[in-house]
Amino acid sequence: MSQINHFSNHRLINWFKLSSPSTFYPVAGKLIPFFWVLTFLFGAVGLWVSFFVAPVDAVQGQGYRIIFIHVPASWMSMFVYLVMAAWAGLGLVFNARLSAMMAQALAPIGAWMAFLSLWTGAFWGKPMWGTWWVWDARLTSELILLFLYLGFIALRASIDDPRRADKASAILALVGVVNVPIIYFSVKWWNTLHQGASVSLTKSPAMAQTMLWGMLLMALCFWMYTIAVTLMRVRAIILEREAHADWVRQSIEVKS
Amino acid sequence: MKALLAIIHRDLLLVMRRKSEVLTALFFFVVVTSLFPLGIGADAALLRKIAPGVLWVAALLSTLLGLHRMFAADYQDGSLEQLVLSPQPLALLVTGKIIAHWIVCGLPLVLLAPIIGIQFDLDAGSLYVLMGTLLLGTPVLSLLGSIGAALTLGVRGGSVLLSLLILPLFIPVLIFGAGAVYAHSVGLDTSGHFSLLGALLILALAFVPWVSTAAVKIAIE
Amino acid sequence: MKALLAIIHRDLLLVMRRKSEVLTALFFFVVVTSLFPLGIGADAALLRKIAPGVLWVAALLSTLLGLHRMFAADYQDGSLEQLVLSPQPLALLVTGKIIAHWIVCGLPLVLLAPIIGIQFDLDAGSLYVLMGTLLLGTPVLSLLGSIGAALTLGVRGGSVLLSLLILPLFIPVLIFGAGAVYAHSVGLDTSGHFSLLGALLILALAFVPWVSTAAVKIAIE
Amino acid sequence: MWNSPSEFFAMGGYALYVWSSFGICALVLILEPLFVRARFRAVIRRLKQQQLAEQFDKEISK
Amino acid sequence: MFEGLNLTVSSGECLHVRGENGVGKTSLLRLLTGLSKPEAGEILWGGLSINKDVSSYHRELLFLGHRDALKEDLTALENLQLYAALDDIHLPDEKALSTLWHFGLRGREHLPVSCLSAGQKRRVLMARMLTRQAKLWILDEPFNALDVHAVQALQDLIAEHVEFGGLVVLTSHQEVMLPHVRVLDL
Amino acid sequence: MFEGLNLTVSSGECLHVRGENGVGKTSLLRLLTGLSKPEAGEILWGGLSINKDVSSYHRELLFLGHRDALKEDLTALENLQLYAALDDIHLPDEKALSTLWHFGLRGREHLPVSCLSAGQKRRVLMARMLTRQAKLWILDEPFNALDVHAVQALQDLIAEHVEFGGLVVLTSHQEVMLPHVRVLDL
Ligand code: HEM
Ligand SMILES: Nc1ncnc2c1ncn2[C@@H]1O[C@H](COP(=O)(O)OP(=O)(O)OP(=O)(O)O)[C@@H](O)[C@H]1O
Ligand SMILES: Nc1ncnc2c1ncn2[C@@H]1O[C@H](COP(=O)(O)OP(=O)(O)OP(=O)(O)O)[C@@H](O)[C@H]1O
Ligand SMILES: [Mg+2]
Ligand SMILES: [Mg+2]
Repeated sequence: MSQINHFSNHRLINWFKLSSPSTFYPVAGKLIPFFWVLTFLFGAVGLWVSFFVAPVDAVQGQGYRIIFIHVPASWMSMFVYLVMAAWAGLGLVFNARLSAMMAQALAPIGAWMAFLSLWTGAFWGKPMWGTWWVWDARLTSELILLFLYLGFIALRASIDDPRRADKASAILALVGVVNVPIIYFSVKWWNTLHQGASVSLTKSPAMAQTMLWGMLLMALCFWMYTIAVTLMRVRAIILEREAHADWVRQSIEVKS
Repeated sequence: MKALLAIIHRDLLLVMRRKSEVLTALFFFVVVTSLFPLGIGADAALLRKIAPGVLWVAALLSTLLGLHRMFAADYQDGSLEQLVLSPQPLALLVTGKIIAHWIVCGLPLVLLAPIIGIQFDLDAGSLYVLMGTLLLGTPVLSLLGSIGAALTLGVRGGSVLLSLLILPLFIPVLIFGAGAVYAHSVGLDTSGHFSLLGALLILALAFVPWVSTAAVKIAIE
Repeated sequence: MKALLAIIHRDLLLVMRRKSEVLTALFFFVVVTSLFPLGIGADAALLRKIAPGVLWVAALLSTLLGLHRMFAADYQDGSLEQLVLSPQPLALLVTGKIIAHWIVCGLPLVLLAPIIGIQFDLDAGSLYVLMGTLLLGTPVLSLLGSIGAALTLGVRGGSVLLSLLILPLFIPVLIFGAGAVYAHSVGLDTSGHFSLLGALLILALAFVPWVSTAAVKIAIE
Repeated sequence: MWNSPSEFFAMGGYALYVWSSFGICALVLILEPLFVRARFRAVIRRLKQQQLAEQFDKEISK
Repeated sequence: MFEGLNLTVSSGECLHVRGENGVGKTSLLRLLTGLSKPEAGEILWGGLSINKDVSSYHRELLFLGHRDALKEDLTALENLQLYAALDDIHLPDEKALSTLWHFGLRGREHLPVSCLSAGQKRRVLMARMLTRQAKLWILDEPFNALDVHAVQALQDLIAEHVEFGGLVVLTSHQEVMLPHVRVLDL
Repeated sequence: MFEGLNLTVSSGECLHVRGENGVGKTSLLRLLTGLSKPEAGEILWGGLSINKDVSSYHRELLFLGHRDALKEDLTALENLQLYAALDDIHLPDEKALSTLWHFGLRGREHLPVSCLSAGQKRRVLMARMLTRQAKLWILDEPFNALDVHAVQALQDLIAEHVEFGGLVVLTSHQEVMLPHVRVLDL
């Protein structure tokens, strides 16, 4: 089967230059260091701001500093899902293998981000709310997001034929995307009756400018990190799936 | 249209041939709901409080249970290929299979729910609301479930994977369904819940058959 | 003995080949337990009260879910016939399959239960009791389940019928298991529950493999 | 803002929560690229082995 | 998988695809039915790509694969009738019964298919071939599990179909004794 | 089903059971293996009823049915090795590999069986026949789905087994070209 892949592959190069794995592979390789540098830059400044510039919170004391990783992780977990679904959809519509590979590469990092959001949230909740977990809409929706990621990964893993796995998981990702806003807005209708104890920073008088900056910088750091790791993973996936293609055999890494 | 009826007839005939199958989804519903009083204890006030949630979760699980069979048997013996190759549009046949599934797994739940509800000491009003939400909600479950059933075709361990994929999608239905019963029991208005469930049903009816059809085609290829 | 290890190895290898399968029973457990708060609402005191029941029912259901596959796949592709025809005593092979099932579906539940318990706001002592009861109880579930799995072999819609047959048998385990956690939380002694669970386990270990073996032979014939 | 390193590490009494959050976060974020790199190298190694095997095959057939 | 494969089958012809195990016969037949899509290249029917007007292509197509595609819980007769309903063909009871009898299933038409032997199941499929009224037959190892009489009956069926202007594409490891056979060796 | 059937097969013989579809060949073979029990009558092996000492009868028995009995998720090699472990046979890696190669599966020994074609799966079974070291082979339509070469290889295998004092009982709708064949027409 994979032999066919590489025959048609050569024909496609002229049409979509960058959408062919063989051209994208070296480009990605060159981009990776660039994003790592950005990650460390934003990370260093962000951490410095979070720990040494941002003042103590009036209500929560030093404990609030978890925000500097909690919020970026939460944002990225949702954003990555949308991007993943978009790539998967593109792959499905245009039958483009690279798009499907991008979706495949994004899923694990998205799942990790969701996990981190849950973990840091839980370790924030314990001192602030006195409990690790409440069944509040936002927490629940994040948990469901994690399940959606895991479902996507599990479905991919259980289908042997990669092309079929691409298509099937793309359908799942797209259906899941419909679910995200539904769950997210369910805050409105559900849980209005019995809200768990919740402390909200945004409600406290003024969110210090420096805090906001720290959060934004850390969010940028997470963003760049996600891109870097995704590019690394997509390269590995390309090699795995195009193992029989000529360009892989001739590429420098494999040769030397 | 004739083809739609033909496929529904075929699926129902198959279910009837195994008489036990008609009743098992139902029995599962009954058994699961009766497990809770056993596990939790017989405190009437507590039971009444958790009744909507338990009934709806049980409905979810018993729908889930029969879901895998929706396409799997046909896939394994090669009939699904023949359905794909039939001159009828596949989406129509898929819709037929979904309807048959609902008649076997969803409709009986709606009819049985009040009896279980009485065991949990729900009042008449709550029972009506419960039946209403189930009537609107269970078709959505069958519809959404068909996507999962089609996606996990031919995947070993598919029935377990299926529940993983599909339960998160069932959650909105659960929230609005159980929410409506709860809202009624504390004297709030339930029309919001109902219209949301209705909207979900209409949306699912409009889109899901196409999605499932695409998934079936992918599985066959 | 070598044959016992060989069959366990084989079944675990099969599960590992589908990496997702190792985790799905587990995920199902997590998802089902999370459905309840969604259906019932987020009242912490209420959740704490129903936690033992919900966790145990979820354990029952997730054991149930993978149960059908214990013999069904081997039956369908003809491997089970070959196992019956192997020079090893069949009871040994059946025991091996039950052990493999517990390692995949039971053991992870024991390990995961505390994390779910925390979400239901259980205290440390209750969590220990919960793990202990699951450790004794889940092997009984796998053992009893194997009877059902063997009896429903080759019956279409078997997995649904299976749950019907086997859930009633699971009830004693549920009652003692959830009962122990509840007893602990109200400060009562739990040793009685534990010794009962232990007795159930020993009885099941002594008799079930023979019963399942007989059922498998009947199914093959 | 911090008067001593020990005060910094105490995090105003929230040390457990803050540091386990940041700790796990760092752990995940560091391990993840390492895993990916390991996977990448494993692919490269396999490809190289395949190429060697093919070369041997060719030499033998000559 | 297949490169440079270019062939035309015309009305009144039978194409016998041969080749060793695993050479791709089944894959080729599935491509022809449209069940799987070619990576490159096209399959034409009456000058049109088969993906253009799927429904009318399917109306003229009958495919029998490795598996029987019969519902084991239903009787031979019910299986035949349900397929007719789905294929949009009018099939009165007497005609269905007489076709089953024709293939030696007299007395077994009301047995569930699960109680039939391997060869008897294939005979039910032969009955379907006769009632289906399709122009193009695609048959994957149709002679498997059939005894000598049944093989003869099936060959006659195919010969007649070809005689009346039908097309047949089949795979088989056995010799096929038919007029108008073209052999394709993969 | 069978009445007055009384036959003895002795060492170095091959029994070819023939008959029309549905006459009861498969049922007879399953009786012989002990998978189903006869309504009346007995099946003896070495003078003893096969139900007396099941384990040692099974040690000498190899049965291949209609279905492949291979785990689709495992590779051909793993399938072979796991069967060896269950059959209590020492099978070193090299021997397993060389047997698979012998049957034309070189390069496919590490593919999951689900990726093999119908005939390639049967070839894995042939490899098992060679490694199993059983005295009595009971084979239900073993030539199904095999191409000409493979049929020849299998016939050679059977001939050799019979030559060395083994017993073979098989069904097939095709002619079997073997010395020492006795035909049983049901
Ligand atoms: C496991 C527990 C938790 C989870 C899953 C979680 C999840 C999330 C998610 C998904 C977001 C992004 C959504 C948005 O920006 O609107 C978020 C933001 C946030 N979370 Fe959490 N959270 C958890 C616990 C907590 C706790 C305990 C606190 C504070 C006491 C907290 C405070 C915040 C704040 C302040 C934001 C930023 C909101 C904004 O300004 O946009 N979270 N969390
Ligand atoms: N799902 C799959 N994934 C990868 N390779 C496959 C898959 N199915 C089949 N193959 C390979 O494709 C090739 C062709 O298979 P196909 O089933 O078409 O063979 P065939 O000619 O029908 O053989 P047979 O006579 O044995 O039925 C085989 O070499 C097989 O190993
Ligand atoms: N489970 C069953 N219940 C009742 N009758 C059955 C059952 N299985 C098979 N039969 C009947 O028993 C008879 C013998 O079947 P068997 O499978 O042994 O035939 P066979 O000789 O192997 O035929 P083939 O050449 O078609 O494989 C058939 O007439 C069949 O209809
Ligand atoms: Mg084939
Ligand atoms: Mg037979």
